[in-house]
Amino acid sequence: MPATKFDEELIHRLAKVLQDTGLSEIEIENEGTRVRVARQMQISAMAPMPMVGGPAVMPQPANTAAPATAVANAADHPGCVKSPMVGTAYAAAEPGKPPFIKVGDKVNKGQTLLIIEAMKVMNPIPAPNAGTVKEIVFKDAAAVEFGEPLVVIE
Amino acid sequence: MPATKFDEELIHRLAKVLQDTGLSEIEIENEGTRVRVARQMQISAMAPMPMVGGPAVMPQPANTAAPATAVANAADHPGCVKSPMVGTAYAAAEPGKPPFIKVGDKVNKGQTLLIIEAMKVMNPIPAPNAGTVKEIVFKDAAAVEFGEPLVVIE
Amino acid sequence: MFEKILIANRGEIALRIHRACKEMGIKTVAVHSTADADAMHVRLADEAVCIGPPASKESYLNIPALLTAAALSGCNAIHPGLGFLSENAKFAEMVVEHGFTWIGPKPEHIHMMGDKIIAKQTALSLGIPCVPGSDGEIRDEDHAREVAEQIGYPVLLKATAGGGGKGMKVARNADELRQALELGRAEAKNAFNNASMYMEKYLDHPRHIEIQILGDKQGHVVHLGERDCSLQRRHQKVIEEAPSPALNAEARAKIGAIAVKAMQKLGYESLGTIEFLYQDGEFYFIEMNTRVQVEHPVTEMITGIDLVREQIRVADGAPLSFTQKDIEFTGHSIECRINAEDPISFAPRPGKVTDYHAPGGLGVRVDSALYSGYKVPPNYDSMISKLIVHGKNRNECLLRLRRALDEYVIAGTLSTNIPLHQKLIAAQDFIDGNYNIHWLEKFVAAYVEQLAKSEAEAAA
Amino acid sequence: MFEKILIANRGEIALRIHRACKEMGIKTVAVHSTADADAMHVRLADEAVCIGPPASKESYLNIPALLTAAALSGCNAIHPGLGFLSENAKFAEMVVEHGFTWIGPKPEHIHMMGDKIIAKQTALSLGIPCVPGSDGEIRDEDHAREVAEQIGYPVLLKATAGGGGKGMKVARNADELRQALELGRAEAKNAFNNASMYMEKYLDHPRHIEIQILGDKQGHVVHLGERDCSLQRRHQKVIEEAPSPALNAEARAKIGAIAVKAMQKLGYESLGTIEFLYQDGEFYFIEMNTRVQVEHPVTEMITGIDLVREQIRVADGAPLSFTQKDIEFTGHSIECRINAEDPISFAPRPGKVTDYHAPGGLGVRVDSALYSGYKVPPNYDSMISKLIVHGKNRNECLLRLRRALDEYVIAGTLSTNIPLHQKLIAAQDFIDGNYNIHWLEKFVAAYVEQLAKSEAEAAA
Repeated sequence: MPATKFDEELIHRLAKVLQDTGLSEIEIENEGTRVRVARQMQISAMAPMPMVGGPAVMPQPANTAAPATAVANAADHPGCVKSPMVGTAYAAAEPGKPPFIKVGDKVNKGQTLLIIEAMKVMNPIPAPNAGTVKEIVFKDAAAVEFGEPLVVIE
Repeated sequence: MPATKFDEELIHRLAKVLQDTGLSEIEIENEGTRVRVARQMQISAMAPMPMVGGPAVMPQPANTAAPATAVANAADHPGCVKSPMVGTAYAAAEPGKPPFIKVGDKVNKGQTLLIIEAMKVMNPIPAPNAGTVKEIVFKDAAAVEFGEPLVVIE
Repeated sequence: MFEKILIANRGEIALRIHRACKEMGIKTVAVHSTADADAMHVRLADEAVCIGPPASKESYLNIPALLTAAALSGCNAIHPGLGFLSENAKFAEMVVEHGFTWIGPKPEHIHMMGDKIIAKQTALSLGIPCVPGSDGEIRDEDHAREVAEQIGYPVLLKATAGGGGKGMKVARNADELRQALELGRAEAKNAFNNASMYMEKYLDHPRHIEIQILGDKQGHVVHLGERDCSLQRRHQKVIEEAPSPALNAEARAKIGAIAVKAMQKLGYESLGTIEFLYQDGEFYFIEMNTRVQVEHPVTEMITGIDLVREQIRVADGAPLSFTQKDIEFTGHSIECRINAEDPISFAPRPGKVTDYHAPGGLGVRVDSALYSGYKVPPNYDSMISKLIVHGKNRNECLLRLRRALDEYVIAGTLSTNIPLHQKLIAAQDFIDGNYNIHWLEKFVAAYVEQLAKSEAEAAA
Repeated sequence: MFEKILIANRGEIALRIHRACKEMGIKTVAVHSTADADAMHVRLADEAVCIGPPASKESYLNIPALLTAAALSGCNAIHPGLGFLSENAKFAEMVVEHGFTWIGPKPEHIHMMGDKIIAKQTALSLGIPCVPGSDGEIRDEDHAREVAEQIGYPVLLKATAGGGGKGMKVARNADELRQALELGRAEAKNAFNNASMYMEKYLDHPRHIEIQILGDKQGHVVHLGERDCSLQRRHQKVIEEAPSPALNAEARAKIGAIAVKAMQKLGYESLGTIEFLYQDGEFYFIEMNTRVQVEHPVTEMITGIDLVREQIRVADGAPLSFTQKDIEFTGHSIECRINAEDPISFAPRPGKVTDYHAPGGLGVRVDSALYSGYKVPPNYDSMISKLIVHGKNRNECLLRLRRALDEYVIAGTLSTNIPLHQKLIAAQDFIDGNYNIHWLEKFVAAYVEQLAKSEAEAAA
């Protein structure tokens, strides 16, 4: 049996990609050579129970404004402004008007970041502190849940 | 049967890569050779379920010959002789006769340690190895389960 | 039929409603507080919306949040469940104003039955039997004597401004009447600065028996028999059963017919429960609940009718799919409310469920949102599960219930009242069906004393 | 009544028997192999005895160990469950010889029904309809033609010494007969060195319908209607339902009466099931099972009768507590067998259950020994749970079943056939009740092909 060669560097790189991308498995086949790497996803104790099995089982937040991972990162940020209510987020005072903020803007404490409409009432959402807009997580005219990350200010 | 060759070095290396990268599986196929290594992840926190709650919930072995802790210790001993059957253990050939063994006795391989009666058949239980009787766990004329520790020989 | 329903509730009842919806092909939207993000109703629903922080006032009682969630998720109807906003007539009105269907009775009926005085007047006008008493204030001792003789002893004197038992006095005969009136007046004067009293017939050993009603928007009303909910502790039901060990078919048919006639006259068009005290063969109206009840499963078990399904159907305008004569009562059913509470103090004891094993097998139903790994939040009601058992007869039902309770494992950092239920269903009076609304308080007092004693001994 | 019963089985059926015992106030002794020390039936039983190593032959099939365990634990009776020793007449005899009560029929009846030829002869002599065929060997082509015309085409030629489909040939008409006989003989000669053939009527689209029987030691016998078990894969039942979508009340009463009369004549005195093929309105006896069946719960759900309880009662000599006319069939019930198996290869896939959530609510029954943290051992049958659902009618039952399957979570290192069940119950033929014993094989073939294709696509 000839010594099986394998590209250790490749696997390390794949592993990093796996880590970075959050994938659980990569398989590469090239001219008779196939490499597959996999990573077991966190099953750790009893975090959100992996409800595999039924189709209707995965909880689906009705209104997700942005990709889950980005939102999760934003939510952990100490400067994250979260939605105080269920409603529809608006970036500008009126359609066609310029948005209240854009990334990189300096904002003062109390300055309106966006508006959330609930029950036909427009609720201005103020900046809790002065700072710089690092990230805008919400999408204009999309629904937001209570506690959903909206804007990150540093 | 021809000896199956394999690249031990390769597997060691793959295992190390697996360990280092935190992967759970690596599979390599090259010119008709396929190697796949996997590592079971610890799922933790799933020890034997403590069935507290109902009264009838704790499994109660019908016939426990000795206190559970002593039995558990004996069972872990490499020289422990376990019951090969369900039955009634007898220390002597007949009531009133001296017991086959007592603690401290030297026994030869094959020497009868006790008798287990099952279905009116007397089954002599032989010493699997020569040694000294360190502990007698069974009680005379008491029931024993399959796999229950009987005698410890050192 | 509705395409999507928002379930404005949590816990086992939210799951119960979800199940009915799924069996009807209706999509569900769960709403939840941040404390309930991992709850089973949230996991199983087709969609879920976080509506507020743990405090009920800002989440499950937050009307704007609920209506906004319903609008954003495109729901056709809102099911209020029980508790929370289920008997809030204003919420019901707003639901309708915002273009959703309210899965419940007309708001005017919720309002009517939510006011004790209007409810009793309505009941009387509909021919529902009420506790007889004075038509208002007792003027003096002579008047008291006159009314007492008319309604029969024992009688209960109550402060018009009263509450919490203050100013309440029982007179068992004419001799006791004067003193009762004087003492009552004095207490009432002290407590409420108002000495005015009224009189009712006193029931010293009543059972709590309630009649399940179901009406549609076409004017059809049926009753689904009674539930006996006499086993209460501090006005909280602990065990319910159907049928009642105290009623026969004739008595059932009679009170059922009265209830049906009254509800038809009222134009009641949803699920509802008329609660009575029952003593010496007579029924006395207490109140009416205009929503699904915690104990509705015992009725489902003996009739085979899915009450939540029917409630949704009639809310959508469908006529009842059966008539009174189609309803048959088969066997016997008992429900145990499993609470996360301290066995001695009865204080809530929420926590994490590390090991969970629900009983199964023939005739056993578990309505619970628990699972292994679930953390019961401390913010809400302590009821975490309902164990409902059905048997061919009451005896089989009791034996099955004992078996199921013995099998039920809810282990972790919480504690439950399963041991109390085990004791309770082994009590001879319970086995004999020989109990009234006072029985459980006495039983629990003795049980707690015994438990405290053995704990003290164990500690000594 | 018995004080203590030894349950000579494992898994969900051991738990099922345990539950019946507990509801009768009978103590239980669980026996188990070392692989099953953590099993639910062991945890719940009053006593447990380890009888051997994992291999069934040395534990659950180990007669001396079982009898010794029964003697040492002081049992009065032995319940064999199903599979393992449940249809071993010699074991039944030994149980009785050792002074225990055997919870099952007379050993002679087990023996009789365990032999295919004797069973068929007995069935014929008892007036049970059988597949018509030659009274023994087919002598030559003329004889074959004569018999075929008598019983009607299509006919099936079978090797007398046969098994496993070898030497089996179908002739759909007279033209095909000669070749079928010749090919069959050649195959039989090759396979068994015996060319002798016999003939039976060939059923090309039969359903598998079985009649549940219950007899006592006083000579009373009743039937509890039928179960339709046509959905089979490699002769393993996958889904069972009662009543059969193919039978009406008249056909049920007719075959039921035949079965009852036959069993009375036989003096059969326990639970039993007579299995038939059913085609074009006619029943044809296959075999009789002299024990409780995996699918007994669907009968329990529509009759409200606890079959295991009754089985224990009659074994103790109690007469049946009901007559034929007391048995009413209410609603519809379906059972799904949940197996730990690979979705494509159907190979067993046991493993550890890390997350477990059993469906609950109205009309849902789970018979399973699973719990969160349980490790399904690789040593035994792959069936790990039975999901049984009841509804007022077949449609409600189907909707409830869909809901319950969607709710069922069995996650971990094992895999289950829940996805197959979900697909299966959504198939139009199943919804219409339009299936026979060949239907599932075709459905599964298409399902597996689809699944393999989508996996390949996902991997590409």
